Order: sequence, then C-alpha cells, then structure tokens
Amino acid sequence: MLGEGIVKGLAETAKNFAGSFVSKERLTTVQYPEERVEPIENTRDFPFLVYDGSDPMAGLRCVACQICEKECPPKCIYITKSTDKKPDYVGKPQIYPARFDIDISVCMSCQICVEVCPFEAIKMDTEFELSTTDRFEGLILDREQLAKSNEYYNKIHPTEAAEVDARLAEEKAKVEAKAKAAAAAAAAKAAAPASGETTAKPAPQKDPAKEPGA
Amino acid sequence: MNFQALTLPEKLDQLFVFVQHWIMGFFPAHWQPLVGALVGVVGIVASFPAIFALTTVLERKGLGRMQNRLGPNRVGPLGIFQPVADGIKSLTKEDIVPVSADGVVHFLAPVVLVVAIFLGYASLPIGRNMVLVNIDAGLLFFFAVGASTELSIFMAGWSSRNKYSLLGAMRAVAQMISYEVPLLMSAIVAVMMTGSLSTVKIVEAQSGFTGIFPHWYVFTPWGFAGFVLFVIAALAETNRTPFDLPEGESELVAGYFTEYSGFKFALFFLGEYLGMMSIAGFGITLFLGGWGAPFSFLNFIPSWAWFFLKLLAALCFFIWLRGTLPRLRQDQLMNFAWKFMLPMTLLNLMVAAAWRFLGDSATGAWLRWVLCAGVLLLAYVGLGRVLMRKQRLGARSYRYAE
Amino acid sequence: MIFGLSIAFWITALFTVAGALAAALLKNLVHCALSLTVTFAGLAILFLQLDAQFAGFAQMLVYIGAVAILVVFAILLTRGAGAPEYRIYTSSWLAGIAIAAAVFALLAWSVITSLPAGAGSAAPDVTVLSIGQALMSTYVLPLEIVAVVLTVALIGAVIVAMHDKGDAKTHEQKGGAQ
Amino acid sequence: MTPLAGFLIVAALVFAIGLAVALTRRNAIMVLIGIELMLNAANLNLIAFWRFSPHPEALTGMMFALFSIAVAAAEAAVGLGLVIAYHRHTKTTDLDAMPRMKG
Repeated sequence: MLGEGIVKGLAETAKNFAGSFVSKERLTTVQYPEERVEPIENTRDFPFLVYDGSDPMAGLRCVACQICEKECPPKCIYITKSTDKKPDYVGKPQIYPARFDIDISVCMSCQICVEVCPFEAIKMDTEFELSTTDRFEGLILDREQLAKSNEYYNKIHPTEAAEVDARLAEEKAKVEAKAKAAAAAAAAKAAAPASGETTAKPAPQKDPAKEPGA
Repeated sequence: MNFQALTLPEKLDQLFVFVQHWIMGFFPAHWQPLVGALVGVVGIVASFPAIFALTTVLERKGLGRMQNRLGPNRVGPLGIFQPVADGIKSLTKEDIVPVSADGVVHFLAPVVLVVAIFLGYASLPIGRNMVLVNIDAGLLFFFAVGASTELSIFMAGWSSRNKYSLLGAMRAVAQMISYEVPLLMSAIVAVMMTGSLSTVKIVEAQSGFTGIFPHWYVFTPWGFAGFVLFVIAALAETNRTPFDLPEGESELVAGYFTEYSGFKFALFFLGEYLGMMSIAGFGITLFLGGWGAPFSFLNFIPSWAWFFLKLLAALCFFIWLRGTLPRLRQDQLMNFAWKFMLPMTLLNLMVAAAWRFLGDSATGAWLRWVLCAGVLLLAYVGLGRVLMRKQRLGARSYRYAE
Repeated sequence: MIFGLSIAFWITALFTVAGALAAALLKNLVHCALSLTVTFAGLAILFLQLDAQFAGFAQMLVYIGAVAILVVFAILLTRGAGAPEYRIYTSSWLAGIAIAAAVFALLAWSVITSLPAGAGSAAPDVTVLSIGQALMSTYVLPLEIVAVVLTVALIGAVIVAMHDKGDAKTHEQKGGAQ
Repeated sequence: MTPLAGFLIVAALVFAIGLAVALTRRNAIMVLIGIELMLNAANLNLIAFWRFSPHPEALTGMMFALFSIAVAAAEAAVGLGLVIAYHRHTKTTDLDAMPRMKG
C-alpha cells in the first residue's frame, strides 16, 4: 500500500534516535581534541625527510638527487642542490639539499616520492594538525620543518622503519666489510705504494625493486 | 477586562495581551493602535526567529541522533549556543556577489522573501486574543502573501547568473506552484466546516470538548485526510525533504541560493525556516485546534504555550521526516502532485460537503463516519494501487533539453 | 477607511505608476516582469485601501502568485531573458505613444471635469461570507460561466503549448488552475 | 481632488502606460504585459466606483472586478501559451518579424 515504506522508515529512524540515548556503543563519535583515536600504522598524509643522528641538518639522508621532484605528480617539491659535499651515513661525501620545500597545499599524499627515493630519505608523516593562519607561506614546509629523526619514523611506522633500518644496516655492513677488506688488502700490500683506495670503494647500490613498506 | 479579576491561569493566558495594553497605555489615544501593532510585530519578529534558532539546534542534534552521531555539542552546554556562533559567523562573513550577477535583483531577493514570509504571520493566531490583525479573510491573506515567496526565489535564481541557481529556482517555482493547488484545496475543508476564512473563527470552532476530547478537525475523516494532504503539500511548499529537489546538493550545489553567502545566505536560511513555521502554524490552526488544549483537564496551561508546543511538535516531525526519507525525483514529484494530491483533495472536498449535509443526528453521526471514512480509505487504497501498478510514481522517463 | 487622499495612497500610487513605467521602459524582459509585479502589488494595496479586502487578496494570489510567474516562465521559455541587442520598440512607436497619450488626456480630462462624487458612504461591511453568498445566489450564472472559461482556458493553454509528445504541460496548467 | 478622482487618475495613468506598452514594444510577451496592465487599471476603476457608489452593499463592482481577475488569468495562460507555441515554430517573439500573422 502507498505510504507503507514511509511508516517503516520512520520507525527505523525513531529506533535509531532512541537507541542513541540508551546504548552508548551505537555512537561512533570521538571527541577529537580531547580524545584521540590512535592512528593505524599505514596512516599517511604528507612527506617528511628522515635524518640520522642528533643534528637534523647534518644527518639528512637526502642527497638532492631530485628524483622525487621530477616524479611528483602535482609538482609540489622544490629542491636546490648544494654546491659543496658532506659525508653521508656511510661516510661517503654527497651533495645535500640546500633547499627542500614541499607545498602541502598542493601535495596529494600519493606517496610516489617515497616509492622512488633510492636513499630512504623521504617518508610519509602522520602529523595532520598543520593548519596555519597564512595559507600561502605557512603551508610551504622547508628543510628544517620537514626534517624528522629516524626514531620518530620508527615510532610512527614501526614495521616499515624496522625493515628500512635493517636494509640500511646491511648495506652499511656490506660497505664497511668491503672497506675493511680494502683496508686489509691495502695493508697486505703495504710495501708497495698504494694508489687510489677510493676507487676500490663501490657506491652503495640499491635494489631498485625495494619493498614499498609493510 | 480587568486583570485583577482573573484567575491565575487566565492571567497567565492573557499575560502578553496585558503587556501589550500596558505599553499602549503610555501613549496618547491617537497613537495607541499604531503602538499596539508595533508591539505585536516586535513580539513576532523576536519570538519566531528565536524558535528558528532553537530549531536549527534541534534539527542538527536530532538528525545526528538518528544517524547515531552526537550532533553539535561544543558551543555552550550540550551545544545550545550553536546558533549564536552560526549567526556571528554568517554576519562577519564576506558578502560575495558574482561579477555578472544582476546586483539589484540579487540584493532584493532575500529581503523580499523574508518580508513576505513575516507578513504571513500577521493573521496567525498564536493564543487566545493573540493575533496581529484579525481580518475576515485571514487565511486568504496568508496564501496571498505566501504566493509572493515564489517570485523572490525566482529572483534569487535568475539574478545569480548561475545555471545551478536558475535550475534550482525553476524547480522550486514549478514545485511550489504545483503544490499550492493541493495546499489550498486541503485547507478549504476547514473553511467549509467553519463557514469563515478568519483564522480566529476557525480556531474557535474547534475549541469545544466532548468529554475530555477536543473538537479538532483532525479527528474527523475529512479532517484527517485534509491534514495529511496539507502536511504533504506544506512539505513541498517549504522545500523540505523529501521534496527538497530545488536544493538537491548532489546535483545543484545548493539550488537557488548557490551564489549567496554571508548575511544574505542567512536570510534565505531564516526565510526557509520561518516559512516552515508559518505553514506549520497554519496547519495547527486549521486542523489541530490552534491554541486549544488537547484535553479538557489541561485547559489551565496558557493558550500560547499550547500553540508553541504544537509548533515544536510539528517542527520535530518535519525533522524526523528529513532524517528518514530520501529525495524524490522530478517526475515523481509532479506525478504525485497532479495524479494523487489533486484527486484526493478534490474528493476530500466532496466528502467534507457530504459530512456537512448528512447532519448531526444520532443515526446520521454513525452513518457519516462510516461513509466518509470508507470513501476516503477506498480512494486512497485504490489510487495508490493504480499509481503503484502503473508505476506512475516509479517509472523513469527521460526528457532532454531542446 | 480612506477619505481624503492619505499619504499611504500617494505612496502606493507612486509605486504602482513607477512599476508600470519601469515595465514600459526597461530593456531586460525579466526586469519588466518584476516591475510589473510591483504594479500588481501596488494595485492590490490600493484595493485594500478601498476596503475591498477579498479583491485585494485575490489580486495578490492570482497576479503575483500566478500571472507574474507565468510571464516569467514564458520569458525564459522563449529565451528572452538576456538584454536584447536591437531596439525594443516597434517601428510605429511614435503613433503608439501618441494614441496612449491621447487616451490618457481624454480619461484625465473626463475625470477632472466630471461632477465631484459624493464624499462616499461609510466603509461597507463586506465580509467574505456576503461575497460568497452573492456569488452563490445573484452571481451564480457568471460564476459557472467563469468556471467553464477557466476550464476551457486550462485545456486550451495546455493543447496550444504542448509538444506533440505531450510532455510540456507543467507550467500552463497552473495559471488556469488558480 | 476627491478620493475617487485620485484613484481614477492612477487607473488612467496605468491604463495609458499599458496601452503604450502594448502598442510600442516589439516583444509579444511585452504586449501581453501591456494588456495585463490595462485590465488591472480597469479593475481599479471598477473597485473605486464600487467603493464610492451610493450602495456599495450591492457588491456589483467588486464582483465585476473578481470575474475580471479570473478571466484575466485565463487570458494570460492562453496568450502566453500562444506565444510559446509561436516561438516554438519560428524561434522568435518579435512582432515585427511575424509577417505570416497578417490576416
């Protein structure tokens, strides 16, 4: 009969209305600033730069290769290469970013910059309370704002960070072993005047098909 | 009337009338009618927007609860000061007028809407002896003034120079004109029974009691049918769900007020709710006994309190419907108006006439009850069956722009 | 109610005539229709000043609620809403103005030179009830004829404006149905 | 000026403007608007004469105005329907461009 469905629907909403007062488990609302839901591990919003050690600027893993800048679909990353070099985590001198800006008003959180980075230098953050009063300058994050420690990375994405750390440690060990072997070889033929031990040290090559994370 | 001579319930009942007379007493006799009218206008302009503010909170919290959410609860205890925050926000917002908009018409549209809707309150009896102008054609006045809201909606949609605005306005106007016919026709049954277009007389005709039960028109077959039809037409007339196609945000952004912001938008919002309240008030006046108490032993509660309680109940019902029903399609809307509402209201007119002439005698009373209720029920079921089977209310038909 | 021409009369008259003039002079058809509405409203208020409550409200309901909307719909359906780029007056506009001016001169001359009417009787006690009774007794034949005229106009308007497929019937129905 | 004369002058003005609109505008809808103005002016005359007549209780003028309003509504519906139908065939509402309408 005409109107039957309306009555059924009204009964359903009335049931929900009354139920929301009686049973608290119906309500899914979380009172946000006071109560917070722990973010799930794969949460991501905007990228940040990982550094090792205690000094953010000195420990940046980024070598300003500009792959992420080229790959970024909305073109929100701006990098300027440095003119000098500084040693990276294995001690090899590398170029570092003199300027590294991300415009988070443009960023679409696609994670492509993370996927393409060969140095595990850029990762996705979970920090979302980024509102500012200046919608132009305030939303362009620079090097200092983007740099976050490896411990922080371990905290927000433990599984993924553990994998990355293991891989980096392995590579570092490999490099050190190689360096040690090279040093041993150099010591073995100490009699002969050594020529260019730096050329013997290979650059840390990475497996291009690395896991994108847990 | 002497205030001192009245009993306490009567004093409470006539409280606002005496306040009005007390204020009028400060002015010379020549000015008194004007001052009295002004006091009444101030009362209406103050009280109904206050109810509007209350309704917005009730609506948002009620809808939230129906969807198992909490609703606004931040501003003030339990969020009851939310409308204050909303008001401040809309007052301080930038007023944006599109470059190509027709400035004068764009500005006038919300003003005309709110003024026209406020005018409609003039003949609404909100309590015993509490009506702004007791004119002989009060109901006609309400419908006449209500007709001009359509034009203001058209003005808003057309002057914005926005296709969504124009489409929304055309939908709104077509819908309001279509449903104005059943609205008027369903209201006419109450006029037929009372024998007057005066809203005060219509309420007085319903103020008697049989035992403890009142003589409201809704407790008769034609009155009930008229009331249901009036509610449906009123929902369509005020663009409320399920008839909110003019504002269908999934297709038209916000309908005719897409290009409005800041205070002008707030005026549209206010106008929409004031229209809803005035039409609910007239529905109460016509079918639910106006300011009369629902049981004779509750007569000690002031009449205006009853009116506002009924108004709040009506608003809550509107909110409940909004939380329940999905939006109609345009062809369903028009088919419903012309193929269901119009025949039913016409039949209801005839049933009401038959009721009137079957008389009030002991045997006639039963006969007319059975006869009138039977005819209406039969027509409802039959018409519903036919429309559902032919899928007039369901079939999708396509129309293309030329 | 109004003996002696009050301020209210002059204000309303001003609005009425201004609305009519604007309807005559404005380029944009929708503006013309909207100013026509001002004239309708002004005339309704003039009716109220003449103690013709029912006629005033009927004027509002029919003209503002239906005819103005109908005109606006017709303007939009004939794509006349934009400002026309060509002239808005016919080639014989001068003759038209002259005829209108002559008619006005004649009417005004006859009004002014005619004998002053009596001061007018007291406000007549015209209730909706008495109008209804008159409609149903003295004027029952005209009422029925008007009903037939409206029905014929309704059907006629629908047929005239209908597509062959029969789907453009929504707006004309309403003007006749009021 | 007596009250009646005031109303009559307003009615005459509106009538003259309506006539001017009907005679001078090119758009067919504007001609209909002019006709509506003239009908309204006539209604005002009827009501004014009714109000200032010796026997307003007779309701004659008021009834005439009410019937005139009803007929005007029908006229508007049919007239605009005709304009829309003509526009559908010729894509114009310009009266100067309607040579085929000449009898």
